[in-house]
Amino acid sequence: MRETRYIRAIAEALHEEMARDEDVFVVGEDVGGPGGAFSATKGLMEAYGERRVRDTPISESAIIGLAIGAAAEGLRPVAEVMFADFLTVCMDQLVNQMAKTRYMFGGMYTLPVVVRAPGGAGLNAGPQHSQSLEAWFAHVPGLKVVSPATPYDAKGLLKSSIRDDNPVIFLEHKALYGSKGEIPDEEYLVPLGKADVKRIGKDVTVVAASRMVHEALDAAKDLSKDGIEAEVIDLRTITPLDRETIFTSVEKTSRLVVAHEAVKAFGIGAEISAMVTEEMLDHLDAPVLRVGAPFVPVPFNLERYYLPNARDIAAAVRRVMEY
Amino acid sequence: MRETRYIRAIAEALHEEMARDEDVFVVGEDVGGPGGAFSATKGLMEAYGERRVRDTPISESAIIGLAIGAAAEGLRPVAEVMFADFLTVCMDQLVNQMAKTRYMFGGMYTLPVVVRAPGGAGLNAGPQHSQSLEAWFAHVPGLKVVSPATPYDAKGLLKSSIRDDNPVIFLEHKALYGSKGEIPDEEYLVPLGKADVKRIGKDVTVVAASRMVHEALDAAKDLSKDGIEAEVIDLRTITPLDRETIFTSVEKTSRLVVAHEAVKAFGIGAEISAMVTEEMLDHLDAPVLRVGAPFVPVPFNLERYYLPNARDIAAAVRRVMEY
Amino acid sequence: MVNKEELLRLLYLMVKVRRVEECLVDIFSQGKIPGFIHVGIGQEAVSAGVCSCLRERDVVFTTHRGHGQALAKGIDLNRFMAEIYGRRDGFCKGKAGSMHIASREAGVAGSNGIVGGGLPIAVGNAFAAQYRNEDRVTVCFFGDGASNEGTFHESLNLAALWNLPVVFCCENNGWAQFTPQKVYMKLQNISKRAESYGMIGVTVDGDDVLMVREEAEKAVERAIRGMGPTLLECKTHRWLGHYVGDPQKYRTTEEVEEVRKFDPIIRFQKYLLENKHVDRQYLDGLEAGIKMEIEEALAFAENSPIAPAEELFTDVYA
Amino acid sequence: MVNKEELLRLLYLMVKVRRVEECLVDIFSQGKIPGFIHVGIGQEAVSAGVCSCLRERDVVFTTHRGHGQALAKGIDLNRFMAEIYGRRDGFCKGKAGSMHIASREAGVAGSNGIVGGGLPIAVGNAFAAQYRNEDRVTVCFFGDGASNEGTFHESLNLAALWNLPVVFCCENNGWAQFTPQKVYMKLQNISKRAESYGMIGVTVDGDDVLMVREEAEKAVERAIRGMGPTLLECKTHRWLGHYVGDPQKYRTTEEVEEVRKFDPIIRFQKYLLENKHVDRQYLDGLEAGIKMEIEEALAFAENSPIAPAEELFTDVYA
Ligand SMILES: Cc1ncc(C[n+]2csc(CCOP(=O)(O)OP(=O)(O)O)c2C)c(N)n1
Ligand SMILES: Cc1ncc(C[n+]2csc(CCOP(=O)(O)OP(=O)(O)O)c2C)c(N)n1
Ligand SMILES: [Mg+2]
Ligand SMILES: [Mg+2]
Repeated sequence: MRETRYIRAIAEALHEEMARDEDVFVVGEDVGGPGGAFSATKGLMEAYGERRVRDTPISESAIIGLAIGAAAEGLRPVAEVMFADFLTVCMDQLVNQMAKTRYMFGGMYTLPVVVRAPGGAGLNAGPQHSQSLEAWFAHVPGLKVVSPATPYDAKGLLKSSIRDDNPVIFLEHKALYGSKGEIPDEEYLVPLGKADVKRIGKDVTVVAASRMVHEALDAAKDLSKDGIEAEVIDLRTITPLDRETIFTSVEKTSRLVVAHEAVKAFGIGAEISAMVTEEMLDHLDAPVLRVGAPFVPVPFNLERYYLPNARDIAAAVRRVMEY
Repeated sequence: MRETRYIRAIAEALHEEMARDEDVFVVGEDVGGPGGAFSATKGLMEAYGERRVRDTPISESAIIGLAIGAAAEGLRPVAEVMFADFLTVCMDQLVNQMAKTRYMFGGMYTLPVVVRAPGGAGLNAGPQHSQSLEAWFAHVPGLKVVSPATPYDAKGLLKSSIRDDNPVIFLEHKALYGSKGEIPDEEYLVPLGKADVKRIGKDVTVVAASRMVHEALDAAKDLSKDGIEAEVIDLRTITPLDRETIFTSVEKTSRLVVAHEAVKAFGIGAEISAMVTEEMLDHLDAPVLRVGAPFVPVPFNLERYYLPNARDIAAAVRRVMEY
Repeated sequence: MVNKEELLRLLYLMVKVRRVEECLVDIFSQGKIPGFIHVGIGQEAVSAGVCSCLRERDVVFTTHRGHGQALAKGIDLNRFMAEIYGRRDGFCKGKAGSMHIASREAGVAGSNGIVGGGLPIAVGNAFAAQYRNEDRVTVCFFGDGASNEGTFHESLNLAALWNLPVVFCCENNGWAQFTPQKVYMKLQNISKRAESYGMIGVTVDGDDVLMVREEAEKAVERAIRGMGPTLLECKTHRWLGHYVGDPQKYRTTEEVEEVRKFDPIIRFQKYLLENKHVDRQYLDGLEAGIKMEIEEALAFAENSPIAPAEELFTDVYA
Repeated sequence: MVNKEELLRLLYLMVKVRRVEECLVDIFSQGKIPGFIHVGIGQEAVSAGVCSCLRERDVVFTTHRGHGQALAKGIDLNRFMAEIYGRRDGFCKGKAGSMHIASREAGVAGSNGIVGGGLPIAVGNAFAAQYRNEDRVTVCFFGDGASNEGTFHESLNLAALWNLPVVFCCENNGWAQFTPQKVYMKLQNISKRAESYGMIGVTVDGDDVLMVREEAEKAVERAIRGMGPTLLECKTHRWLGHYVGDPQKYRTTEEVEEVRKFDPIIRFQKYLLENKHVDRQYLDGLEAGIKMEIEEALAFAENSPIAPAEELFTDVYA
């Protein structure tokens, strides 16, 4: 084991998969030279050359279309979109093309595309560079949506995503890029579609994704002082959603809080809440509470009021405990 | 009162608002001559001329950008996007620009834009011409989302949307265009943000939107034969969501089914279910059930299996009644 | 020079495309086909001219008005027809319909319901050929209207930059749905836009199949030789409405009649007759053969079962 | 011809923009400004040349590298600075920051964080002027990199088609973030792309403020007279990295030094000195005045309160 930053874990995954499979290539803006805006692809150009590391014009629709067309022919593109907010610029290619190609053509095509994009606030990057849009993509059949919270998961999930034969929207969190964590020296994969119990607890389940996993863990530590033992589940993959891990935990705890950074209204927390109450209403000792951002764009200057945090999660947990 | 088709009701709203206010103009592909793909804008060119009825190249981003820029200067554009699926092509303009302009610039701008787009399946138009995407827009602060089910509401809501000082995504349902309903001869408005109880009942609440309102009403008729009296609420506006009308009804019935045509997973039903269980768990005699499309794209040939219908709603209601 | 065998093949393709589409208009009007369809009657010289110089392994991306493009590329008529009927034996199990027909074997990568949506994907297809050093070319069809979408710009720019083996074929029929070209763009020749990308652009009379063929051959040659993409604009005429059933109130009956004088088939037949490549009897024989082909395809399609409900859930994920 | 008063104003604008941005680099490096900022040091002649021929009621759309554009258009420096600090007295109450500064009074419609995102909106602004028959012009700034986005194509096409009173000003600094122009496009002169839309395109030396001014005047004139839009490309140089703090590993120290020889301010000062429009003392006085302006603005910004938490919830809906 060794300590690695989240961004380096991603870079490692790319390096390893490119070394393993000649069909894997990387495409995006500035992905050569300095390795993209956040240096996730640093070193790839030196290692694999211009053929497999493709710097493009600023044309996100062309980037995604390129990936789709190449993947349909059997290549395994990893496309980078510099900020998740820019996925809007190529939304047709992602949703009407990439997600539907296989179905629309009756299974004729297989599309092993990974689209990497960093989302999330926390860097004062303003309303057009800070959004968390996973709920949109989770609503689109044909896509898988992945959202790692730790370096370990980032590396293992990215490798699995590259090997997966389906289009994957791989949502990194830019405020986590510098965060550190242990990863094994030997190769490993983290399977898609499996949530991870990041902390075992018996009193309440907290389901979280991406950066909110860390806030949930902080909250859990705090709650523990008051004798409340929260089980923290890191979704890791949004679709396919790991219903089982969630159900199993809630069966034990009978209480659920869901936390994500995206706007609370119509976010993924709604689906998880609805799903759990649908299936196990009588099991619940309290309403499912959701923690998410308020219904406002991400302000440049007021992020500290905007971002949901450990305190909010702890407060929600206390409310369900006291219910 | 007189009987009018949904599509004519929309055309009437446009006519009346253009007559009333010189700042209202219509822009989109083919909106002149034959009045767009579905003839919603028919007759406007004759009545208001080329200055106020603007046929554009096939360039949806330019259309929405045009609307934003013009609205910021005080005009009141009504932009048509031919199918709701094509909103993906101009998603940046809708989400990063239109929705955020007011907030981002600290209230400097007011954007009275209406973007009309027909969604929904039922015409065998295939996966790229049949989607229901309201959940995406409902997740975006700064937008209002409207979705009428009847000619009466279509006209009244469109007029209100045009007069509203905020960007409105106005989602029509193309399979409803030919449907008929009564509308008054005199002018009227239907306010945004107010759901409508389309049928009064005491046993169960069915919240529905757009075409599913009619399926819910059919289901209610059927259920009534078995002595189950369903209250059917037509959301009409998705954001702002009329929480009060929903809560009031569920307080009475203690049972809730939510029906929409969009894919069930991560759809608007999730938000409504989560919201209701959050606030009134102890009031519920059964889990909130959701009726929506399966997690697959809309097939060309298998729509009859794909589309949620009155039978599905009735079945869900029976399940909550028997719970 | 196009040899006699090839001349006859061009004729065959054009007549076949015409008759198939006439048949589609017919059966659609009878309510046998669900959804809506777009036909390119009058535009056959473009598909035939371009696709006839492609090999099986070359790939075409077609449009919503793409029956001709797919047929000229050699897609199997039976399964094509079954797809339009939405039946299980269609190329896409009936999930696609007229607007999204594809066949891997025939090198028809599939048509798109999003105007301009296929362009970036075609670039990706050509990229794969270059990446793997495959000797093949990609052709991407699109309309005059589509040349105003942002994807047109991004796709041609990228293809030119990377010198990809692709031909962008603009089937310019002068209309985008109900709106004539002059209303929605200032330029007349869309091929002019090639210069924005440092690409070669050519405009030809798209109703003259031999001219289309000639320029297409050059473009394909350039692509395969690593000399980069071409924007080939073929000016042609849309005889019918935008979709089958379109009452065409936006043009006069005279205009609708007028365009028929450009008939690329009559024109080509005249050429072949004058040059004694064929005689009337040959033409009759050809028509008869195509008629039987189509009847067979209709029977195949109509006998093909409707996909079962379970098919709703397949093919979403690999 | 530009009269003396205007010459001096050009100098003032350029020096002011330079000094403000130098100051921003400084205070950003001291950690006083949240987020990230992009400066256009070395590109001042473009903003000054273009904006100096605009009237108050004319409107500019700026970019992420838009401080110079906003300042040259006459935005108030105090509230500009407060915005960059994210303070309540900023033009946008601090919600916008460096990347989205706007001011209605000054005719700065706001800058955009989405490359190419402002182009369609600028077209809408010009449309409103035409719709209401207002005597004003819209200028939309964007970068060389942005000219590859689909929105560039759609926007210029529509503006040309409708003959809208807008000038598209491409501030071509040869770089899109970390990638030089030659890597991401084949064309050298972006103004060439104007032809795709039947629009006039011009390329000028963007480090020569008088040439920029001359061509900008003509373009503005055309726009106002109903002669339609212009694509005005100004070739200039980005001295620093993409964002402040960018280590610029993608270019050599020589290259970084090299570009400074194009200094538009030194060049213009030389011209003014040679032609005896100014002397050294004047230049010193100007610098001193600007320094004080900036100090005042810094004090204003730093004394401006941070917006209260309630501001989070305002301005979402009208
Ligand atoms: C993004 C998008 N916008 C609009 C449409 C609706 N639409 C379908 S075909 C068409 C006209 C296309 O014109 P052109 O590209 O010239 O092709 P043609 O129909 O003439 O073959 C339009 C506007 C669409 N399918 N996709
Ligand atoms: C749609 C979109 N893609 C990518 C980016 C990231 N990005 C910001 S600035 C920039 C480079 C822009 O280059 P150019 O247009 O030449 O402007 P310059 O920075 O040189 O002034 C990029 C890629 C973005 N903000 N928006
Ligand atoms: Mg056309
Ligand atoms: Mg640049």
